[in-house]
Amino acid sequence: MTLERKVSRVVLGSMLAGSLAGLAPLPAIAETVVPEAEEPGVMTMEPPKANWFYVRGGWGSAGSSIFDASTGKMVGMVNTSRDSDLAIDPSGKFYYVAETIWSKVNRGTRQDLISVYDSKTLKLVSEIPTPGRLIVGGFTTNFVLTDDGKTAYDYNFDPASSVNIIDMVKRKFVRAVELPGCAGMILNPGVGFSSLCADGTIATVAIKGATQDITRTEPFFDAAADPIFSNTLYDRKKKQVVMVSYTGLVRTASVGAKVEVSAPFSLQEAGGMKAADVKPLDIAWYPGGMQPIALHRPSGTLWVLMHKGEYWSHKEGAEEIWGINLATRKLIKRIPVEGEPGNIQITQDDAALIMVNGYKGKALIIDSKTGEVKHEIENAGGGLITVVEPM
Amino acid sequence: MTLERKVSRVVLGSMLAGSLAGLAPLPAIAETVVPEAEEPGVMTMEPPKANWFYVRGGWGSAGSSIFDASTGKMVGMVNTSRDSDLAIDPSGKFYYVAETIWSKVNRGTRQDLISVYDSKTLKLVSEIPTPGRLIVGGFTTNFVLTDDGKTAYDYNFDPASSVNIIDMVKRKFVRAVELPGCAGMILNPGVGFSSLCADGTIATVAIKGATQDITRTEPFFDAAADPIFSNTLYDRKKKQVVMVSYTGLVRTASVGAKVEVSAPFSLQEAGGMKAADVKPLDIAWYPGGMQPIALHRPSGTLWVLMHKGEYWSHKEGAEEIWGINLATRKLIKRIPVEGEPGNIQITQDDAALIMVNGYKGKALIIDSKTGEVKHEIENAGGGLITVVEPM
Amino acid sequence: MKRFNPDAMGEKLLRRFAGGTSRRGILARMGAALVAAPVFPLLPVSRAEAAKPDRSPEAKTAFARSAQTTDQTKCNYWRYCAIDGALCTCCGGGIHTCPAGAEPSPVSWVGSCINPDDGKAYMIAYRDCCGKPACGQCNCDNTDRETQLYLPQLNNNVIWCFGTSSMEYHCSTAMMIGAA
Amino acid sequence: MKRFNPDAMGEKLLRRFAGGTSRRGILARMGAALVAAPVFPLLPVSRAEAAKPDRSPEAKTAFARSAQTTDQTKCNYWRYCAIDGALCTCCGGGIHTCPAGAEPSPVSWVGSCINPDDGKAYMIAYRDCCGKPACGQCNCDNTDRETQLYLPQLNNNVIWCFGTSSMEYHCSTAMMIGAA
Repeated sequence: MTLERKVSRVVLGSMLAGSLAGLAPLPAIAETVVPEAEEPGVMTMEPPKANWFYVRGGWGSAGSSIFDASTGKMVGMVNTSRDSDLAIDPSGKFYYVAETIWSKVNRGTRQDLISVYDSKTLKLVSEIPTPGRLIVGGFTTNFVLTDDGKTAYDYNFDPASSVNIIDMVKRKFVRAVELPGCAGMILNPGVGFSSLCADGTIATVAIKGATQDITRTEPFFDAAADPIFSNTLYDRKKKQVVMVSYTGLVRTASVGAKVEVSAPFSLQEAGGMKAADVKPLDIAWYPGGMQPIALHRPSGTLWVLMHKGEYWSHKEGAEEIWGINLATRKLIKRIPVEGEPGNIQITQDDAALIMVNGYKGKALIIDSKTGEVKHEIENAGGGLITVVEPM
Repeated sequence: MTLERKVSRVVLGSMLAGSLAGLAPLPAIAETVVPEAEEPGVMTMEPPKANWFYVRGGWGSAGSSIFDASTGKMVGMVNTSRDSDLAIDPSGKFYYVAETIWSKVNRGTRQDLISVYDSKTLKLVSEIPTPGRLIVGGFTTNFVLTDDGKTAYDYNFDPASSVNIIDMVKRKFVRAVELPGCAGMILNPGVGFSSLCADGTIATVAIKGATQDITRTEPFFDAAADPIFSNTLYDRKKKQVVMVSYTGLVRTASVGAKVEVSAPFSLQEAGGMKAADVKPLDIAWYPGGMQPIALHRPSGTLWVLMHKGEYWSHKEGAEEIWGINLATRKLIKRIPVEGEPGNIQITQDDAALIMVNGYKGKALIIDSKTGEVKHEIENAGGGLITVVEPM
Repeated sequence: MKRFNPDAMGEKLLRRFAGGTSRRGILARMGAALVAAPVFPLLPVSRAEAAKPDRSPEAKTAFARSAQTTDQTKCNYWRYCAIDGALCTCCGGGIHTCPAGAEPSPVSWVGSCINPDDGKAYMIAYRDCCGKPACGQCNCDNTDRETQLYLPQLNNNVIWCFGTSSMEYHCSTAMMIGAA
Repeated sequence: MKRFNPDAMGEKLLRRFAGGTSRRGILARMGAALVAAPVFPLLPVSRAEAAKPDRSPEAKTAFARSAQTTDQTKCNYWRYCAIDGALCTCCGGGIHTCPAGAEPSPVSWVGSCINPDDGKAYMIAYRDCCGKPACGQCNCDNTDRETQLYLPQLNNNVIWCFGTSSMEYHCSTAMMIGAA
């Protein structure tokens, strides 16, 4: 059914509402001059904009609300069923939702698929069946699109690790790649993808038609003692990934056939403090949350949710937001924040507006330059925040 | 699969968890004497008990938590998908859930059915397809079982009113009865069911095999000006329904081939106050909430959620709970209550424990005799409360 | 501005209806329900008084006394006197427009609300927008002349997503239908 | 009490496994993952120190310092040092028993927690109970030695309902597996 035909039918519905009233024998009705009855309609959206935040409603929620960072107003919602993953088509035409649904909600047949929504009408336009995916939600790296938007990588764990490769042009699952001991995807243009691994390496999966080569860096972190947060950040222009560990060690890595990992620096030392470590009883500022870091790519600024505490408090909400200049490795801004947020994101435009939220669902939009809270949004959603990334 | 076989497989799973550890090369493990590894199991429930409250999790929730009124502890949960209706088999063997589910959660094929759960294992044992039902939740009168448990009436509105008759022995939909201008079901043993109607009557549907006769009382209330709350209360022993209107008029009606409605009395007058009316600006105590009344059948006491306000505040939460002796038509107890609850229920045993909850999900268990708060339960659920009814 | 003529509207409806739509089933059932259902006044006055509804300030509900006509994203906007749910105006939609991707229900519940600017009562259709998860913004529950399930057109608990491709509730609009 | 012998346990597992169950697929995949995955210590000490884990009071986490051994319905019960979710003990289940109608997952994530009574570390399997809606009672999120997705056995965000008939998450148990 086309959109136009739907609207005309809806007008008919409007008449029905009128007729309900008409049947009530109120003499007053026929005698009164009134404004012309209104007709229902449906909005269309603009394509994904740089100053939009896409906010998941938290555990069990079925939608991602879209907020305009400049006004703080909700402009729409993408259907994202429980524990699904959202990706924005680089061309701006579609939203892709990797999801898992059962034929009888809480039972029945499992169906894994990528649902394709038109970005203007937000209507479902296609469903791409896949062999499975990890049902977890809350991670940006479990469903990623290549720069040209032609390929999607969808992480699976069942409970063995693999990655499903989907052709987004043909809208067809291509094949799965096993990825033992690693999880999530870091884009690696022209090569395939890379992943953080339990042995402290980054594995690179070079896709070559129907086969692949897997290579690994030297071990550079201790996955059990000082893990790197899975929600790594990728800069598509610089072809660089930014990683932060539980103690606050910041590393960048340039991707390619060979991945080069930088020497780490300490968030705390960047602020003139003693580096934090893994020992109990040592109180320090630590990064924490589910989505504890955000990257303003145009300025190369890393924003980190920080809290005071002991080690192994890596899910704790923030008391401050720290801004780190990645080039100079210096702390350039500390913004106190209310509500113990666990997720942070930043718009990739010059406005550089930060959004943070916490499990209670309240979101704050903060000017990263001044630290000023521009908008407070109740019930915005307590989950992962997504923005349009510059290509 | 039998339960026993499932358990044995689960033990195997336990071994796997052990083996995970075993594969990690920690010398300490093999050298240490440790308690015998535990094995997983699954509880079974007692049959439905008189001192259990079944509490819906509120809008969008998928479960009804069962709380023991004497301890305030949760003892289990019945799967009740969004806006489903729960009924307890009078024989105590089953829970019945009238529900509507889509094949793809937020889209796909609609399926209306009654799901049958064993009351001891809480496992799904059967599904009975039905032609449809009203998707609303929050009403006790939309899905009811006859005293013998052999017949269920399931209210439908699509948007015309009808009632689906289901044979619960054969677990089969029998037929639908049209019910224009009326909604919900009041049990009417040996006859069929009765319903409140928009013309201010009670209609009685006398089921006679494949046909039915519909008769109506004289109009006795104004459905638009002073509506009776749809959540009426039925006393199976007395074959009597108790009804309360927005202004606080209490009526009882004895069911049968001919339904006899009592003269009303005013809740406020029962407490020695002026009766409330429908005029704005008059401040009075009014009943309010989604499930604003509860009936302790053994003692013939009606409990009502009351708040101070103006008329048309019938969804407002309570400041007090009023106990009314239905025989003497006197207010016998006023219990102040916190949290503006909108739902009330009472156990049908001598303990006569009240539960109230509000949309925030906190529940209170209150001794109706002393007014004492016995238990406060966070996240109990914000929806309808069900109890086992005496037969 | 045009004169609101319920009879003409009924005729128009019938003409369109005869033209045939997939909603025929819904409309037919709704029509049957209405024909069979007893008539009822839309304001809380007894039938004898229905011809002269009292619109004096003393007859105004608490909602009507505090209603405003300027901000459609607040619960106390005058048209919302019997709305229950999220305001579509806060969800990316408008006062009579669904947010993108949602589908307006062809049927609705109604309220009669007093516009404080002219002191007159208007009939408002609360049309649900369906097929998306709950919006969650600006949740309101106003209950002027809101009744129970046996008067479903005046009940705001029902999810009015009949005849839409999905019955999932997203938000509610408040369409001006005419004078009440 | 018996000696915990992981090798013997592996053999037992294999014997049962050879007997054939419908969970074969899950177990085979999990086994593959484990064989391929690098080994890792269960306490946050470098590999060189793994043979002598430091269990002095100074090495205790904030959780371990305040843990108790008497009330299994509280987040600070000692076994819950890395649990994330609703405690089954508050949902009608037990410390290693699912509430009625739920199904224990055959696989789980693990933690190593210190029992304050003997000061020793034990391995705890956090086995999710699946196939019912979220319990909602006693939600806890403790994170001692909890890691990220690439070490899934030590990550508590994953819904560990693999191999169950429904993957809906209800609550979590904390089973004693052995000394760590």
